[in-house]
Amino acid sequence: MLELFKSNVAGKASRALLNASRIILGNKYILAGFIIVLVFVLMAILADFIAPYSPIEIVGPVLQPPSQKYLMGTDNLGRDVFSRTIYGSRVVLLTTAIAIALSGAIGTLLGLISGYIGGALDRVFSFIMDSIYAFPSLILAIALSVALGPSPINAAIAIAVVYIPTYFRMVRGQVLSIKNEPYIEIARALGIPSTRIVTRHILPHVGRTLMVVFSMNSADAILTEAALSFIGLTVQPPQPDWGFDLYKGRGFILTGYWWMMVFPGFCITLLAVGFALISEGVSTVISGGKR
Amino acid sequence: MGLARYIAIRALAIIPTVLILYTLVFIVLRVLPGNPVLAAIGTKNIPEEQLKELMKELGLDKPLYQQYFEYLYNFIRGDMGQSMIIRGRSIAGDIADKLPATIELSVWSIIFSLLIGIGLGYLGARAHSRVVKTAVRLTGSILFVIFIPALGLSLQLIFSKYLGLLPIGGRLSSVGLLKPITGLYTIDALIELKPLVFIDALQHLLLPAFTLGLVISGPYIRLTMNNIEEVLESKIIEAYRARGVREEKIFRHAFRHVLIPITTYTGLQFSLLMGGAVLTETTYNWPGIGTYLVDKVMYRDYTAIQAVVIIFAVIVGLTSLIVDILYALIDPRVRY
Amino acid sequence: MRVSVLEVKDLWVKYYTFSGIVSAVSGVSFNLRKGEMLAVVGESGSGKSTLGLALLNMVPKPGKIVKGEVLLGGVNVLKLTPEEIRKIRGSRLSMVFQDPFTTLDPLRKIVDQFEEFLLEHGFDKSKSRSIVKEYLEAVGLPERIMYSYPHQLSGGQKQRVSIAMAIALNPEVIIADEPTTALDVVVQKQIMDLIDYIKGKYGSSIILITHDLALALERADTVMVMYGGYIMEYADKKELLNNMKHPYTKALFEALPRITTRILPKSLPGYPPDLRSPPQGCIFHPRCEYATEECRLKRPVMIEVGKGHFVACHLYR
Amino acid sequence: MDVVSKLVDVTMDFETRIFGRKRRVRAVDRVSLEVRRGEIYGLVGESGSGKSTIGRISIRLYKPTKGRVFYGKLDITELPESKLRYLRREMQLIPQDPYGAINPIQTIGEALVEPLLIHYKLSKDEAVEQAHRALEEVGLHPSTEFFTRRPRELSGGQLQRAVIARAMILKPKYIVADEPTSNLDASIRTSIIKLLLDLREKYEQSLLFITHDIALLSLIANRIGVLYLAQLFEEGPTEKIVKNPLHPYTKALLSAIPLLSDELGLEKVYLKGEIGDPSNPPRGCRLHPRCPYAMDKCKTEEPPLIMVNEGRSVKCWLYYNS
Repeated sequence: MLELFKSNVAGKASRALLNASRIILGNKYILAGFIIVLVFVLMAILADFIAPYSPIEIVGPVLQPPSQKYLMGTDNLGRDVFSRTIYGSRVVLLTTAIAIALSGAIGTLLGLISGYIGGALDRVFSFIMDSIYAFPSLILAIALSVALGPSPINAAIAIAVVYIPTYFRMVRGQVLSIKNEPYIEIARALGIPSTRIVTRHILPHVGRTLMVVFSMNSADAILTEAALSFIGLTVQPPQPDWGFDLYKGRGFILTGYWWMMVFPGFCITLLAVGFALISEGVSTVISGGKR
Repeated sequence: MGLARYIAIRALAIIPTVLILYTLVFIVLRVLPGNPVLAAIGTKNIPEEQLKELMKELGLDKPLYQQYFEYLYNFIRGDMGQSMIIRGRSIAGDIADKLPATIELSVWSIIFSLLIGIGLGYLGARAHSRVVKTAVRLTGSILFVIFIPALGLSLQLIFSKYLGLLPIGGRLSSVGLLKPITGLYTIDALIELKPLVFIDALQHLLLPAFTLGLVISGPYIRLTMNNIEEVLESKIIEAYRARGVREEKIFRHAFRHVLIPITTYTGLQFSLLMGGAVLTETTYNWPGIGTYLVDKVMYRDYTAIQAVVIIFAVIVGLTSLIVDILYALIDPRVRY
Repeated sequence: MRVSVLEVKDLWVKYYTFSGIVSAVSGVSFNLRKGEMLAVVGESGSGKSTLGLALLNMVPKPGKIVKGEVLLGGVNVLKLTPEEIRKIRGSRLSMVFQDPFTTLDPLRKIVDQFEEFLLEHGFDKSKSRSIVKEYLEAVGLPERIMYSYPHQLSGGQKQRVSIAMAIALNPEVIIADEPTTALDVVVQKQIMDLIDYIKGKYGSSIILITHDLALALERADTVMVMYGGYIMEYADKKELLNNMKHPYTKALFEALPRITTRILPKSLPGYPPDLRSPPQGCIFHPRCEYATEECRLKRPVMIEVGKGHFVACHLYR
Repeated sequence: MDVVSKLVDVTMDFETRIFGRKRRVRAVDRVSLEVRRGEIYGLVGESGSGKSTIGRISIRLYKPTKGRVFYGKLDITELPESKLRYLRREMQLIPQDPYGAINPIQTIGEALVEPLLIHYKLSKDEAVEQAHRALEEVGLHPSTEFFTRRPRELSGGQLQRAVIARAMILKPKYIVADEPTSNLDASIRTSIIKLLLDLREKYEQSLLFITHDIALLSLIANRIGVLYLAQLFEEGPTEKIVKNPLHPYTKALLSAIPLLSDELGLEKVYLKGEIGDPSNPPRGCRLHPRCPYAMDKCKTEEPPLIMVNEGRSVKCWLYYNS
């Protein structure tokens, strides 16, 4: 029995893996985006092995231009920009991942409940969510981060709160439109219980949309995280962090020490582009290649 | 008649939205654990009495509900309280100083983004080659995820540092050049008939507005492109053509249909624009409320932050009202 | 014999889609005489709507007219420059579309759309205004409708506006593509009566494209039955009613509900052909109960079985 | 007489919100009708007449605003969904658009097996076997070829057969067919109707057939009810309605059938204008602005449903005295 269960689970997992790899390899946008993101993820995991120096220690003379010894030069304190850039990926990825998981889970749950139950509850939920949604997300995230105090985990919570309405609206809208589909009416006519209708007939559709929202939202969340860093609301110095390093580099533009800002800025944008490409591909796949 | 009623109803609808956001901000900044005064001063080594006195001065010793309503009442009267850091400094005055700069930047950014977005989107829609179409579409997605400070700093590096063409930041080369009337320097310069100042103001505006406009143009590109393609394939256009209407005219009619989603989107876009403005202003030392907000964040000046956030809520509400009205004017199907 | 106003000769239209080449119209030829109403009857996928658009050289991408001539007063419409064909559209060859809900521009008042159309064909402003009034009245609409937006009108009213525009320049040919399908039964009759009235009053030649054989047999002078892009049968209405030849025409006729007999209509077994890979031989043979080996191999040609009665079927050779 | 489904004075209001403004539409207005055991009751009306809503009320997919709904002798008006579920296997809906009727994420097989597993204690294998049999029964042969396909991979006619198979799989006694053929081509329409009629005979079902096509009803229905703007205008045995329509609206409907109206040799009636806005129906008789026979009384007073003779009633002042 247990054997059977195991093989079943293993079978399902391997089939899911196969499906995922087929989707990734089948669309060149997804593939390109996936490779970009993968590079950064590996960078974060293997930072200890890749980075030649410690990111927080002074390792040489200040403001050295890129050279063989310091691939991306050194900053105004004499730290290695290359090592800091590599370690910087950890903060961004971790913070964003936590934020997206949180907002995705809460937003989806609230959206499902609100959309399926409807009535007054739905109206109240929607109104609050719409108000937050209409508000500039970055500014709200700043306010929340300030209130919670600067730290990566608080930044993650702030970003999560800001994006809950995105998931909520998408899921609720989808639930509402599917609720009116003839096949849901027929399912009711066939006496299929409403819990089953929600889980088996509505949720799978929502899942597909969620994939699009997830990939779109990831790029957004990365940029918001970077913005919070830029303002100094995530890590405390001397921890390496792309956004804050970029902010510091800003002061050295007129003196021409461009390497302090170019590399972290490039990394933030490239990572966001990676997710944007995935989102582009996913929406193409979901819409059946029409776009 | 109908339109006035419609506008009134829409305008009233802003109030609850702003209230909800005010409540949210209030909860976030006041109710969450932590003493704002301590956070603002940045030290805990302060005598108990002095702390109490400070709290009293800022009205933080009163019960929460009283703070909630008093602040709201004062806000409506135009009094946004005093700075926690610089004692006696009126926040409303500060904001009145900074707001025009942000408005000027935003307006020019929207103009840029519409020009770029609609222009490229049109090109993509009319292009026959699939490669061009794909390239335009991809440009749209990628522009939108560029990190504003990264783009801004790169442009500064190229145009200010190396080419020396444009100023690196600020709104004017010298503050004394203008006596602000509207606070929108490009307009003030025109009113005061100072063409050189106008050019100077424009030069300062160019990079920040272009940076923000370029990033925001991403969604417009795709929106314009998809909608032009869709409309041109619609039955309405087929019927125009069957009636022998000239292609140029048909295209003009089609464009009105594209304007509807663009208008709607501009409303949604505005909150993105405001977020982008904060980053753009900080990057270019543009003295608007975005820079003001970031400054206050650095000092944890809670009262000022709260005021700025609510001001943003009001701005967003007003923009959505304007968009609603525009929408009703373009689309006769909207019943008011 | 009255004079021909429109001659179509060996017309072929293909759609070059990603999933293959679809032959939508295959070798269609016919003549339309002055004052005649020709009904083109076919089910979905028969190519009847594409045919209508091809007559105006308006086949949408990825479709293309690959061969054939459309002669309007002796001039091949398909060979004209874009500007020349534009002038013909709406003035000499006009069109009434199926769905009035999607063919009038919802953002513009009726009068603006109507007048623009007249101005585009060289009328001046004041003349245009009087034409608009005249023809709205002719289709039974009150004058005030001019200042309405399409969404303020009912479906029937919108279709009347379309018809008013289609007849305003007294075109030689009016193509009406399922003009009543989107409307309710009673209104369908009103609109068909209006088209009949217009035909009588202005002497227009009309091509009525429809899926409804009963409607065609009731209203048209001549009926052309299409299936899978080919003409199956072409005859005078009375001749066809009394002397139906093609098995497909018969099947369509037997599928009509006959109140008097109280017998359930017959249905045609099988499904319409996949036009990306149409069957060899006669395109109808997989669903035809009389199909022989010959039908499977050879495509039948049109033969005249009676005066002006043509049929493409091996049974009648 | 044995009655399967009965509506008594049923009214149904829908509320819609447009820009926050409430608008009430009365989709069904005081309609009473009954479907007798073994009969086909044909409900005819234009779009916006409320015919689909009536069908859904009769199997309690909608709960009426006023009035009672019976299934057999059981009053099901107030029955909660949990109790209704046991009745659901007895009554079924066949919708207009087959393309929307099966969840696109399901295969045909899954869609058929699902209700079986919910209503009966069957093993998966038994359910699958029954599903195959049901597919064969509706002419989807060989069933193995259709079982694993998804809705979009079938043609309209095939899909409607699959939808019918699914509706029949619980062996219901009462079927509501809501324009089951209006989205299909004429040449396959009849085969679908024949299928419905054959299955009805085999399983001794009663049928409420909803359509805008009175010609079709005249061939298959035992009795016909004519709806106009949410109200029942005329009701009676098919033979009599078709040969001798009483209500001007019924006459107009019959006059509008191309070609065949001539065969009946009926008096032709033409109506002006179009069916109005259901949220704002005309006062008095709802047809009066369009009716050629309209009298002053029609403009102000709504006529009652008048019993004319055995089983025939009509809602028209013309028949008030007789």
